[in-house]
Amino acid sequence: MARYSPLVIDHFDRPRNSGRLPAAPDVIEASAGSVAQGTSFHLSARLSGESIMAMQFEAYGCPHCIAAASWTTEHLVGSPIEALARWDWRPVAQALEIPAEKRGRMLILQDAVKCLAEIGLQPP
Amino acid sequence: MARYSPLVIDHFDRPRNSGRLPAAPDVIEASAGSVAQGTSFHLSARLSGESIMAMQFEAYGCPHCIAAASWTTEHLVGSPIEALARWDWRPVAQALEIPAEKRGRMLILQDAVKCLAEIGLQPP
Amino acid sequence: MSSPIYLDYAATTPVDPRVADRMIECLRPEGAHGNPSSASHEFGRRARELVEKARVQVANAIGAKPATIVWTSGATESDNLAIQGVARFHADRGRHIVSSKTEHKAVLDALKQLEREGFDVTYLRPGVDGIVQPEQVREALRPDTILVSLMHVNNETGVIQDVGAVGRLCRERGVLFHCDAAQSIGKVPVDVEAMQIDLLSMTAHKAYGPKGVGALYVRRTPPVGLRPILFGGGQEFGLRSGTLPTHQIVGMGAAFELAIAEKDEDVDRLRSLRERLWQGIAKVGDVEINAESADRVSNILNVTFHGVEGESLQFALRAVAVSAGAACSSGSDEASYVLRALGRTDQQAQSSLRFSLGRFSTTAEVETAIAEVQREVGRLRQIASG
Amino acid sequence: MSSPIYLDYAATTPVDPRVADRMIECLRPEGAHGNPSSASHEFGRRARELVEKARVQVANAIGAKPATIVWTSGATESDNLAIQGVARFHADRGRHIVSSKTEHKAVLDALKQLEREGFDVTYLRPGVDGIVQPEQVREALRPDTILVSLMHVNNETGVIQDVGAVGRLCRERGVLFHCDAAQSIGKVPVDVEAMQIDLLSMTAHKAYGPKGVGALYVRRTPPVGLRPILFGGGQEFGLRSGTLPTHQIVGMGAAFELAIAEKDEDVDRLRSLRERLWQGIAKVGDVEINAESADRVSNILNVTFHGVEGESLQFALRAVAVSAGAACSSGSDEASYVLRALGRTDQQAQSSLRFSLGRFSTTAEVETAIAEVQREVGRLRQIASG
Ligand SMILES: Cc1ncc(COP(=O)(O)O)c(C=O)c1O
Ligand SMILES: Cc1ncc(COP(=O)(O)O)c(C=O)c1O
Repeated sequence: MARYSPLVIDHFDRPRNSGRLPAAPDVIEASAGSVAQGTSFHLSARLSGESIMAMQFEAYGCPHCIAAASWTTEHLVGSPIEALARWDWRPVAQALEIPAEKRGRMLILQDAVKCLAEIGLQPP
Repeated sequence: MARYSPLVIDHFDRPRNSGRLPAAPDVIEASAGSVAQGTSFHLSARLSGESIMAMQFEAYGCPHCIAAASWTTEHLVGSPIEALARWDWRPVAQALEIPAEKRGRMLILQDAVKCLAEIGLQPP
Repeated sequence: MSSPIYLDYAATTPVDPRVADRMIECLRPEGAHGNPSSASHEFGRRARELVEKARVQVANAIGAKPATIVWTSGATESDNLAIQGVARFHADRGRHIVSSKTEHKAVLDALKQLEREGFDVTYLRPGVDGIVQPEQVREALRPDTILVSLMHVNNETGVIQDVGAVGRLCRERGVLFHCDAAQSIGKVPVDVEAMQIDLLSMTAHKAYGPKGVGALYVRRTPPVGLRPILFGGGQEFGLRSGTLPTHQIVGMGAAFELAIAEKDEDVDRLRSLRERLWQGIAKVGDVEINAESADRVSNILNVTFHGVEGESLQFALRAVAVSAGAACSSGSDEASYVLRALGRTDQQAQSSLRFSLGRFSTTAEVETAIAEVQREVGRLRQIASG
Repeated sequence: MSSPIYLDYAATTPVDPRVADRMIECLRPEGAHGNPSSASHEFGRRARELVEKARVQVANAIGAKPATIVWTSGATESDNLAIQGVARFHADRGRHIVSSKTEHKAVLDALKQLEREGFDVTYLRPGVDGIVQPEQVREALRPDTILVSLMHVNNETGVIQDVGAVGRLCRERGVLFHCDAAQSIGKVPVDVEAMQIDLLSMTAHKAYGPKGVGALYVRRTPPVGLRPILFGGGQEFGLRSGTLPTHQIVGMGAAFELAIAEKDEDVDRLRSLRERLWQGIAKVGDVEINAESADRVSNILNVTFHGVEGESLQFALRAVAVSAGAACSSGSDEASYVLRALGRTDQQAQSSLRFSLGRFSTTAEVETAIAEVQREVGRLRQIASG
């Protein structure tokens, strides 16, 4: 088993924003990956104006995946919606010291965020 | 190294009749084997009438050889000279529990005794 | 965090303190420090006596004569000596070997090496219960089959093979039979005569003895032809050269004697502990015992947790020292080939844990383990799907 | 009879109490009982840390990087792994090997096995001083030579070979160089870089560590191609499978660290003790040191006693535990092939004894040994020729 950075352990043990926001007109959702693949994410976000007011995640995956999803929601809440489009896996991988062999899983998370961005940035 | 029977150890540690009788008209001697072979015996005996009055041995060889020579002299002293001719390796091998692989060495001792017998039983 | 609860006895056991005491006697300055091969002096002979006493203890544990026991460095070496040894010795009689997909790596990788050298190996696939049917073995035998290698107790699932039936079959057909019994001693009866086993691998460290010492039973009458792996001083009837490690051998002997003496008691106690553990785990729902329907040793419980990713499961349960498969160097990322051979998908195999109990496991530990499993599995499922 | 005086340190040493303490810590219930390959939990990781610390200690003892150290069950296995491993891996580059007549059986018998498989081995004969000249090695090299195997310190005579010169030569010619250094650690400096050694065999039990654990140094850059002997879990970079025996490895690490730290002191003390022993023995007359003119380790004294039969000599001196040659299973009946290679006759070889001193030898013991030798040699000569 890979060793985990303290930040991974912290997010794994006490994930921020775990769950799914109840469906609502101002709530958008997106998912990527599958259980069969070993990694899947579901993201939901409540938007208000240009900003992300709240965000929740569901994750089936390794501790790095859970921690990465948790860290990501924590950092995106309060940001403008465009932050979703600019998001990529690099900062989270760096912050959490995610090993290279887990890059593929981070790309799944990136897919979910990008998908959320597309929905959120759609002209209403 | 082979283990040794208590009787071998006793004769090895306290050999009876070790040495060589000084040459004299009533002393006969015989030897067999060689240092190069790893085993050699020298036997000397003082005869008086039909009897062996004294006997000494020199032995270069393993503990079984030294013990066998010692045991043999002890048993032959006081015997009639013919006992030399009747001597063979079996009783000593049995008494001392000499292992089969040492039989060749016992035959060298037997040669020495037989040789002594021939000299001792020669018509004067 | 306090020390985790050790439930990985199938990976290795602590040394029983009674065994450790015997080993420590040897390691002390006044102990038997001679080389058991130094027959010319006291020190050597004293060490040799201890080695021979242990040989009797190990032989007794499997119903064999002492002269059939060859000391090795563990079951990995025993497996390799048996398999490579038979193959290389009997290569001109035939080059076909029968084994199974759920053997330990020490068997599988030795066989792979032989395949690279031109041997032909049939790997039988067990049923979902983990059992290789003797009938499968019979069907796999060919005129050029020289060896059947089948383990007794599987290290991941605890499944007990009917090696007696396989032994009988092999004996009838004149094929040598090797059995890896690394996980058997003290758990199930082993009798090389009754089971008609020609070669049997053992190791001390799965039975409360030290790591780094094992033995191979090698039938003597008629002799099994075996080419050594380690050449040299000619120790162990010429089958395994190398200075004999007195303290290690003494430890193995003592451990096996205890394992046999306390087997029934240990087995009963562990069976009920395991049942308690399972009842607790089962409460989280959507869990399955692997190879549930087979006869299994009483201390192993291999559970698939559906809907929970494997690596997270293992890390979440770090207060409980369990493992996902064999303790090998490859790490736990790969899904267990044993569970896959039983029909599990990669995901299912990865979401499985082997809980293995042992002589020092307590009810309190089992209760703590249950609480951890219930909380963490619940939590991870919650994270996965709200 | 009180316990004999142990002067057979070259056969095996007692475990240093400081080393035993470290091992015992591992063997106790609270010790690091996990499987070093169980990377998924605390117990495994703690054991792994101890194993890696010992790897550094052993590497430091020979001037190597830790990743070059492969744990084995002893020098017999290390020798076999090196020799069989290189031969089988490089067989298509060539099948010629150069070694010497005075190697340990673990080397000679591994080579004999390779000869049976079609390899060609040149066994160099040392001079009467026991030294194989580098020039002899150079002359023996052929285009198809893949390996030179030459020991560092001879276990019977204590002769130190100039392995640095041989290493240089081999490196120049692109031939792999294996060196059996089982008797070297703590006695002579070993530096695999300076000596240009590719493979180096070590064992713990000649240096106050436990029996049953050793190591093979395997050069990493450029890598030495090596086919494993034991296949399985893939431990030790895939070169040597099998559960790592933590307590044994910890013992070897501690022993090697001590051996290096105390080398100079030990060597000086033993040299003067040996000189005292020799002065006493020499008084019986008609005795000779074997390989007297060569550079020898300070703790070994191999003496031929002319005019005294070997087996009787040994038994007469049973209050002194010495040996006539290597501690192997063949018993001491055969004359030492090492001494015969040095030009001794069978008789002379058989009438030779190896006195080997060690860390716990005392002046009083040496004095007693001298008294025994003087009395018993005199007595046996008396029995032999009045
Ligand atoms: C079934 C089985 N065979 C072989 C082995 C290897 O034995 P060792 O660890 O003694 O090398 C093990 C355990 O590691 C095992 O469980
Ligand atoms: C030079 C030499 N090589 C190899 C060995 C074999 O080592 P081990 O006893 O660790 O198998 C020994 C000692 O027995 C030795 O002295």
